[in-house]
Amino acid sequence: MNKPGVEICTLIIENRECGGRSDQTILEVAEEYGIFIPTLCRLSGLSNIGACRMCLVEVKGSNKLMPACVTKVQEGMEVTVNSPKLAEYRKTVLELLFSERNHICSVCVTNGHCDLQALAQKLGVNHIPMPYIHPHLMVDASHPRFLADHNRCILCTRCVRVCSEVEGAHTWDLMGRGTTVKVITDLKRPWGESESCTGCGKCVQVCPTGALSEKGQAAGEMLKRRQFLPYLSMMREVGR
Amino acid sequence: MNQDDLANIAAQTKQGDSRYDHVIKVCVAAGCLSANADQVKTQLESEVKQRGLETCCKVKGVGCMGLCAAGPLVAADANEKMFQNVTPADATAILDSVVDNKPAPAAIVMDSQLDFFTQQKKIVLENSGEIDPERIEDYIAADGYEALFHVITKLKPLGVIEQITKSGLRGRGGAGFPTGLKWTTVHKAAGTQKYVICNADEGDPGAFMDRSVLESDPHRVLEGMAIAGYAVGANKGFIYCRAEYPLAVKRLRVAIRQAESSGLLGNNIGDTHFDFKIEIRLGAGAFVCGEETALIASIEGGRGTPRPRPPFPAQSGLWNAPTLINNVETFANIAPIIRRGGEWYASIGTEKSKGTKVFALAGRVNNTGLIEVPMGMTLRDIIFKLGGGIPEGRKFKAVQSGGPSGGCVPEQFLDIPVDYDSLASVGSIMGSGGMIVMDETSCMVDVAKFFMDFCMSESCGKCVPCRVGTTQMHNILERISEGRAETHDLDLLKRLTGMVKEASLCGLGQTAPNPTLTTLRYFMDEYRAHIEEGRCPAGICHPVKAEAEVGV
Amino acid sequence: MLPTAKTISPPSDDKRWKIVDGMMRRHGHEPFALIEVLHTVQETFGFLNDDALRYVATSLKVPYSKVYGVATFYHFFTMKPPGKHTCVVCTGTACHIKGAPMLLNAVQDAAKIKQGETTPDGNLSLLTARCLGSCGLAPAVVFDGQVAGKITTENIRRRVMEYLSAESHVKDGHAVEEHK
Amino acid sequence: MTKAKNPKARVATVWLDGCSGCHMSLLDIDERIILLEEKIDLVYSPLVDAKDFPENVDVTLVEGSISSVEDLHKIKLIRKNTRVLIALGDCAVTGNIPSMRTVFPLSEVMDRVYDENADINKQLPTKIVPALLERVMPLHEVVDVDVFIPGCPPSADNIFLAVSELLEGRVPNLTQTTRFGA
Repeated sequence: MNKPGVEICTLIIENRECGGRSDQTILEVAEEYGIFIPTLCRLSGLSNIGACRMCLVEVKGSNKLMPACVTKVQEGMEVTVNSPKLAEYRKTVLELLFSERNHICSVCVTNGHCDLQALAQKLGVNHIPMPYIHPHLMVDASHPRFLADHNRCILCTRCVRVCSEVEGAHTWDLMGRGTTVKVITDLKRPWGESESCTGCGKCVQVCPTGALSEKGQAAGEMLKRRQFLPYLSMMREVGR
Repeated sequence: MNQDDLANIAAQTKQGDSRYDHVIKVCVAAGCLSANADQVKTQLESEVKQRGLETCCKVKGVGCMGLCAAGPLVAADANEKMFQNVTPADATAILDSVVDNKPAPAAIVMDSQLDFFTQQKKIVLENSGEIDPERIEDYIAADGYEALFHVITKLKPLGVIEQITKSGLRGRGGAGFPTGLKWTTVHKAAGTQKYVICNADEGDPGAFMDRSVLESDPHRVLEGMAIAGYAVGANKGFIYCRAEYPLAVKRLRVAIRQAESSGLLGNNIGDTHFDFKIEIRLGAGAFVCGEETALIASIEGGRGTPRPRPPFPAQSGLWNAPTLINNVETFANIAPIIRRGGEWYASIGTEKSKGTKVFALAGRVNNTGLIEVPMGMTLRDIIFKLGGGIPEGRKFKAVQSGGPSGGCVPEQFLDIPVDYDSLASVGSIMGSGGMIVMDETSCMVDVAKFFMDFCMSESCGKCVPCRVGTTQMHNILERISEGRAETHDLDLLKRLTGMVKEASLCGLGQTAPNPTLTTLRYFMDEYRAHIEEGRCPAGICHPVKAEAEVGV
Repeated sequence: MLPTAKTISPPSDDKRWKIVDGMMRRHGHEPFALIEVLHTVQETFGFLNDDALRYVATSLKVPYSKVYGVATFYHFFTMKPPGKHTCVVCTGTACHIKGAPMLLNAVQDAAKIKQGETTPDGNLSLLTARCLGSCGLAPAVVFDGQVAGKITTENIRRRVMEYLSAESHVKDGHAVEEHK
Repeated sequence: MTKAKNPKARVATVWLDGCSGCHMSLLDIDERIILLEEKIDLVYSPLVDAKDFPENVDVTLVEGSISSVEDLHKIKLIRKNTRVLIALGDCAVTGNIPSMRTVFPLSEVMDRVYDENADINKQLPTKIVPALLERVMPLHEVVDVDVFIPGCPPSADNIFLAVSELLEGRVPNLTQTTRFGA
């Protein structure tokens, strides 16, 4: 059943003995054992990029923190998922994200259904210790059915990945760098004028926040439908 | 071409040069060129012609002589006579001095016995300032490509790697990873197609070692890459060079063309089965592309964003093939190591840092320029002996090594030996070799802000700690320098430095806090002066304790 | 479907597109040649614009958004036509220590433009560079492609005033129109 | 503390730049207000008459963000005179809706409100109305805050819980019962 070169490993995650295949990541094995590791840029069914740093874990013998979503398991690995340091860093990641753009939860279409908001609550973020940056960002309402509000974007690139990896349109990508990074459609034209967009709406459904939403929704009304993703991750599993 | 041809070219070139009584060398590296060195050269040539000295006197353009501050530089008679700050009008005086032994005006005479010249040990720079960088014959006459021939005809790949391992050479790009180990990993990696990449994206502001090597001795880098290709089993190499270095790119192009037409690059090198081709790829102004996975993404034609390692490029790099990435200076060390043996190289330097290191001395120091010294020389010797100390009798404050990834080392550590581990122990890094000297006219808060501004705008924006963390840290430093900060801002700053260092995805973010951390550690009094007294001790910032903004 | 390379025609009949075409051909129209080709476009036309990006994207079969993402990731690429003269102030560490911020201010005051901008008459673009590697000559400035070292605020102001006193440049139709 | 002499805790509530929704929510504790009444003295609040913020306040609940020089002045005084300062609701905790104007330059905001959108008497206020700050800030950007109760508005249960816990001498932990935007 296994591919050549793939071995079964035993490892310890959060003091529990776990078993996994050497082509699985720490996160995948942890999930199988019901051990919670917070994630944000990751979405099962899409490629993993290790960008948000929420899933950092400590691996015994390594002086670097490892992103659980891309780090493969190894025989004898000892993984710490929760430590005061990791908790502090995860909180700081969320605080930095809230400070970066204008996430005004109370008036957001995904208020109550937002991955960022939910994670902040779960990890005990109750205020943002660094000053808000307050960038001046636009809302793109040019698409007939969808809305892109850059104020809510956390640059996780789920939309970029789903569009290129699943839909095959590659309408979305990132422009600029550092603080000027933004998601764009085509040559940074309004979304509604995009030549490559198929209007499938997958980007909207995978978006963790209110950055991409369906039109006509009031605050708190936008529920994301991700039913198609388990199928994708299953196909991915079969494929490897 | 085979080994005999090579020997013939070397002999002929040497003989050709020995016909002349005087060889007058004019530095035509970028530094001196910007001070009209090319006109100096033209003037010298026409003066030689006018005096009918063509048969006994040769004027040639050479690479960097090191002391850029005093350029344009001219040297003659095996560097016994040296001239500085030369203008085309000085051509007559120079020829009078070289040919007729008349004393030249004091203003242009340079003491060739300066510590700056005599205290150096040149391996990487052995040909810089000696050979014409645009003539492959000159390089061959200086034992060039001998090592490559030796390797492909007499050594097995593992034999090459053994010498490199023995030499103790560590990566000169900054992190100091053992070169032999890296080569071994790529050699062992499975795969029929492998690549060698030369990282010439010298992005550290204040560092120009690689630029100088490429401009002064480009063939040395090509030879090092070809040897590496043979050792790891790669037949294709890329040089990823900054587009900001047009002269280096031009000379590399010339060198590659010459090497190809001489059969030193291409198929069946030296009539063996070894093929090796090199292509240049231009960077486009992104510091993060010095990070190896970002560099690979850039060569692949994409945004230069790094990805998490493992897998390391040695296992899965360019187009997922095993890829060896070393920087310019590392490759420049390879040929001499092969020629003279790993043990010879290992005899130079300190226990854990072998060989020599090229440094770019700049900032508030008299002799700004390029030096190569054995590892382990003290910072004090480098700055005060070779560097000639601080101008205008001002007081030394700190030396910044390692660029935006390094730290500011204060006076109390001037006697530490310069090697990878000692610099790390005081919070800095060796880095690629930039050394910026600062005196009392520099404000350390301003320096920290300068580097944080650099990291912020060079961050690729992929991971949150680096993208937002550097921005927040920069904003705090800006508030401090403008006098708008409170004491609790320092706590937030410290908290962010630790988090960004440990949680960032790549080296850029992981080292971005270093300049801030070291200035916080060694110059806290300056931070306090800004925050508590609204005063910048160096007079650079203009902090205003702004109750006005509060309005009550 | 994207048209094949053969049927894609350049945005204009400007002969300089042949240089770009040549570069793409040399790389077999492979997508990974994107950055090399963008370099060629900028070298040839002085800057990148939407038409050029669209043409390169279609020819190399790279998605539009990716081409735009790459063009804006690298600071060497510019989407604005440059002025007749350029003044690049090096803001590397050595130059910073030796007063580059003052040089920058001097130009900004004299020309009334900020870094990255071009004067309204099209005579001067003010740019900054991260490091020219001419640290031995700090502070360094590049005037129209020529590196000059040990620059003082007096030097730079004089040079900039010379550029600015030249007659207005917008009329001779450099840049945008030509590019299209 | 003064508990021995006066068994009732001195409590204040303040309304800065907010919509008063948090105060409405506070009133939504309904009959439980009687339980509180036995334990607290409401020494300052939009709901009572006191004009000046008193000294020696045990607990102050502050609704709203810091948007004007008056807010700034008040919060500093409040902090000075308060033992436990509670940021009540998203405006106090995050800046929330009032902070949405920070992305625009203040002069543009003023022009928009007092000039472009004004039907009569187009003029910028120069007196009586306190000057606005360039940036709208949450409380903790200006003073130390002891307890954060996010929510827009936080539910009456959460407010009641927070105050009751404090009266019992415990630091309330509300992270699992309320959040930004709740």
